Amino acid sequence: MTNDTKGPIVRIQSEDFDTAQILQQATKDNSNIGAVVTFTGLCRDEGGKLAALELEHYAGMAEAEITRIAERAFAHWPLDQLIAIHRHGKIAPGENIVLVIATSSHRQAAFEAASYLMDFLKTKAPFWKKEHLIDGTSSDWVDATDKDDEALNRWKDI
Amino acid sequence: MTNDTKGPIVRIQSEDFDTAQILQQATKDNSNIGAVVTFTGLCRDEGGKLAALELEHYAGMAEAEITRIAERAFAHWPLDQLIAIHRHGKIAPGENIVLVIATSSHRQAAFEAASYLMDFLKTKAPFWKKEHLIDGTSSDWVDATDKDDEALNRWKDI
Amino acid sequence: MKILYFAWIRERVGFSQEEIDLPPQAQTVETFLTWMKSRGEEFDYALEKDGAVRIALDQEHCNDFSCSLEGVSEIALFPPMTGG
Amino acid sequence: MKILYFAWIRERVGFSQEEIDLPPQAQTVETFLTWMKSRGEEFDYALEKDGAVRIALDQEHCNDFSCSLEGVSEIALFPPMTGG
Repeated sequence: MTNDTKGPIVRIQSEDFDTAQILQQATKDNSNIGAVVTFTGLCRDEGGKLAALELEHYAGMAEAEITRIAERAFAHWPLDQLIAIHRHGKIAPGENIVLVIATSSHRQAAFEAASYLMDFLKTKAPFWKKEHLIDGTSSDWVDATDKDDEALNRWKDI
Repeated sequence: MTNDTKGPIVRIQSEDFDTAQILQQATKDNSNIGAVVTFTGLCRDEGGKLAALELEHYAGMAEAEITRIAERAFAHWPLDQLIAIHRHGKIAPGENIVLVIATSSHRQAAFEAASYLMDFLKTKAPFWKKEHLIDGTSSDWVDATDKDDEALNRWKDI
Repeated sequence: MKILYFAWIRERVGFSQEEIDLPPQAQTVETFLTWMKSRGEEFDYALEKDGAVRIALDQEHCNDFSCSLEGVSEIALFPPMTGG
Repeated sequence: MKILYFAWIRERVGFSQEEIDLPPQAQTVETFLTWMKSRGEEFDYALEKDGAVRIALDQEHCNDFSCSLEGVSEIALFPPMTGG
């Protein structure tokens, strides 16, 4: 059921977050949700080679852009809640990078909204990743991938 | 990355489960996961009218059928883990009914595997829901919906 | 043969399972169902909606009613599932 | 005009932001970029890959390089994003 009094919740922060706790808060005061889809993006260790990821971001625009994407999702799907949390700064392998939670009374709406938000966030949210390797030889910017651009085609009617 | 030494984890139980705890366990020993998609299906209160849902199941087949579906997903997508927990018995509004967790190094693989498992679970796992209303006037079996059947068409090539 | 009933099919039949000797004509799912409906009013009532009856043989879905029952030891009859 | 640089474009330019008066010919995103590249080697190097440069005007993406800069107070230049 769409709750017209609420909009998406977007947070950009350097500190880590507790997925379990946020998930609990998102569902505790509503017994009519039905479906909760959670996406957690974690920092991969790239086969043990990665020391850390450094996420540069455009403060202000990062929040504004994710909010714009989330509001489009909110307008398109019957959602109760849509939460997006994105970290910046130095992130160690295994740590959280991003969290998206979509709640709805409809399972597919929750899946699609979360997937949509992630696809757009990947290519439109102003974050840039730099990899710091354990052997210290190089620190390279992660390239954007065509695959991420192509993922957007799925949503061209939205 | 596909971990060939593991298969899906399937549990059918009457007792409630702790999503947060299971989510933590699923990710704690692996720093190369990247993407975690979690689906939680909760009992809706149907606008305050529902006292409880009663889930009848076909013991033995329920576990076997969900395992078959999960194994097909495991074979199709590059997953690290695929976990499905489904409750039976009496469930109060707001309580958990089902949990699916898919972890992968690929975001879309995790989204698709979780969504596939849920779609098949809805129409192929031998569970039947009976609604007990607060006013006590009726206790009716929930009808299967065409929408759930149609959802399977998305996966006909898998 | 062990026969199991679930949900409203179970309620209409009046019990959840039975152990029964199938007659010789019940060789396939189709002939089995025809025989079942002839066993009495409650069975006919439980199985009247042909499209709504789902069947599992030894805990696997069977969508093809021409399936043989040879070697099968457990048949389950139930309405469309509503899991998840 | 406030100009911001991010990621490897920032590294090539050598700083992350500046406050600058635009010349009269920098009326649109396109003419602004042409002028930027003429400012020196480091700018030309930072902005050489035309397809790779993304631009935001007042914190909104601009995909149309014929966009006017009138009324804009903040321009950001950056490579394709890799969030999430």
